[in-house]
Amino acid sequence: MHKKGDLLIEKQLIFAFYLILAVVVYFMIGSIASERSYFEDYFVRDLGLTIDMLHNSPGKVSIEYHGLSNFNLVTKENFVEVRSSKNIPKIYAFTRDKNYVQLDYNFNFLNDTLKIKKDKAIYLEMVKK
Amino acid sequence: MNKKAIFMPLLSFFVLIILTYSYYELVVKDVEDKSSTIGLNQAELVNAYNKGIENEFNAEKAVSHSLNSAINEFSKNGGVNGKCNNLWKFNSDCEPDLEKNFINVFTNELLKYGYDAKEIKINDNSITIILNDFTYKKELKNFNLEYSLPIAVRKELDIDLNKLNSLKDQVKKCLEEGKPLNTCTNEKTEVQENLMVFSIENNKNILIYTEKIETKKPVFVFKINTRDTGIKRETVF
Amino acid sequence: MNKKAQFETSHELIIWIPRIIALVIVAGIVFFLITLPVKQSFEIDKLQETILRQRFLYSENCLAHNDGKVNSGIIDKSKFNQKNLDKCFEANDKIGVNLNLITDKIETINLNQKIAEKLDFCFDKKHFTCTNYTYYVLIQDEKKLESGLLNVAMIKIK
Amino acid sequence: MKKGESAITFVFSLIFLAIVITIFYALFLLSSVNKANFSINQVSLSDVNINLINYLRTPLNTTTVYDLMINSYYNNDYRELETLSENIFNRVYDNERCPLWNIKGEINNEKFFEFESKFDARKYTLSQNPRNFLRIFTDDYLATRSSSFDIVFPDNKKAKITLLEGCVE
Repeated sequence: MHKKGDLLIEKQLIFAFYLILAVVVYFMIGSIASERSYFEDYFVRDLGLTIDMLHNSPGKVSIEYHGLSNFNLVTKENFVEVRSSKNIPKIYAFTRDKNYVQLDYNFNFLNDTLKIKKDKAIYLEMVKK
Repeated sequence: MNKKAIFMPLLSFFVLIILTYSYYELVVKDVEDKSSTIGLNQAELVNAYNKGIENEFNAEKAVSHSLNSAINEFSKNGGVNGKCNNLWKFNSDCEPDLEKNFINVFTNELLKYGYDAKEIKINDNSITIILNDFTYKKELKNFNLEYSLPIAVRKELDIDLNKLNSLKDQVKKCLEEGKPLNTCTNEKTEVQENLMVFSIENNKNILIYTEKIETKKPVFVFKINTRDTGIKRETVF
Repeated sequence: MNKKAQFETSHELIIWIPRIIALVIVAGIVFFLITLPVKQSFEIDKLQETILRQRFLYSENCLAHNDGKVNSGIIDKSKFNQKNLDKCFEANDKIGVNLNLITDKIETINLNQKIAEKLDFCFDKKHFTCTNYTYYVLIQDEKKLESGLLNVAMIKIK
Repeated sequence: MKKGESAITFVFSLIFLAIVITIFYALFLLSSVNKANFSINQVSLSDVNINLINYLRTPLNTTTVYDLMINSYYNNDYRELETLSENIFNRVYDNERCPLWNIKGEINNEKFFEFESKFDARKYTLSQNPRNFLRIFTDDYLATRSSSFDIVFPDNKKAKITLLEGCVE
């Protein structure tokens, strides 16, 4: 009887072990997935690359980013900084063209739209919802 | 002592479940996730630039081909409307308004290539054509793009409009002063009954593409009915 | 009886050791697999360098020839000089560029020389992101238009 | 018999694990590499565009390669165009780094010329499709990029000119 008892306990221990492991892994994957999709991380890169790309434009460009959640956007000299309340600010250093007027903006977005225009220079504008 | 081994099978099954779940969470579901779209907006922008370059290149070539066809047509008609049968008659529908007529013929040729000129100017034997701006619009998920590129083409004319215009002025002056036409210009002329026929060879080659390529110097032929010139004072010769 | 118990314990160990080893190895591999997509999707250096190198050819402030309209891809020879390129391409302290304009001779300009000199270390993919592309270009030199190559080598410190 | 059964289970489990891990390794690698490469590929098509437009604009005495292309089409004689194209692209694409180039012209989907480099396909893995499974096994694969222009031809025809390049990544 005693041997059968040992076997049962071992099985239960193994099942318990896997259960705990499953919970740990579940939360680990969840945090990886969510950590990666932080808005600032995505937006600062996309905006920075767009500003770099605008310098290449032979023609006139008008761009709108809409549906932007709550954050603070600062552009100065050659960097873009995106900061939301809960996370550390994210920065992208773009490559400036000194023929253009320097970008110097500070916006607080509350679900508003960011307009960027490029003609003889590059302008940013926040359009209130 | 000998047991049913469940640890390893369970481990294999457990790993399969984890990897399937993480593939779904990090890759399949990631498609909506913003970080995977980095680069797509910029790809759209560069696509707009390249479409602009393509359109600009095509506009320039369409203008070239249209100019050749227009010079050919314009010379064939003698610089007046095709219905006038090369006959110049001042102050009438067959008034030799050379620049205006050339622009009309050219505009029609350009339309065949799908280009609608906003403005056309001819001065100093070169033509400047301002077309409608090239525009490109795109709306992505939270990124709207509008791109516009002004298209202007400037070309030397392969027909000497200055020379033809000065010839026209000489002829008109001649008619107004009542002098015989063949004494007023040193261009080649020929008399056919009461018609004075002028033919001026173009000094530059143009290329005409039909079934094959034709390189030619179009001859500019026009006639004046000396009894119906449209100028009040008439000459008798 | 005691010998028998000892025997059973050592037998248990013999069975569990390979299992634990297998578990540790598998856990390591699974963790490595899971982090693969994460590392890749934040890797925008190559994309950034691709965008930046195109500026030399598309922007009239850099090299693009302007005859009333911007001719992307046609280089204005008078613009291929250090002063003009430093102005239109203010490389930050992580990016270095080496430009070679090749006709019957080769003219070289480096932007952010300190970093551009490290182009020989591009094999070290862990610390540097490098891109290199050769454009077929047309060069407008006063009245003359000739063809040539523009090689753009770019390095960025990760 | 039972002890044997435990060893067999262990081995079979290891085999099963190896298979599962290999499959997911490929899936994870392909997915992560494709996404980043897709947008880089899209943006870097612009580089090929520059080479293509400059090829068409290359000056030839008083005309350009574009005009030579039209004349070749109307005269149905592409020898001069071929020689010139080879001179240009063999100079642009050095055989070491970019062994493959191909330029072709089509009107109404009918090819009227095609020239390409002397390229030995057996030496490289061609990754036409970014999801090419073989990419994970070879360090040295040929990343191909191609770009097209629809250009105006006389008589209001449209010719699609496509330049393809293959460079070692």
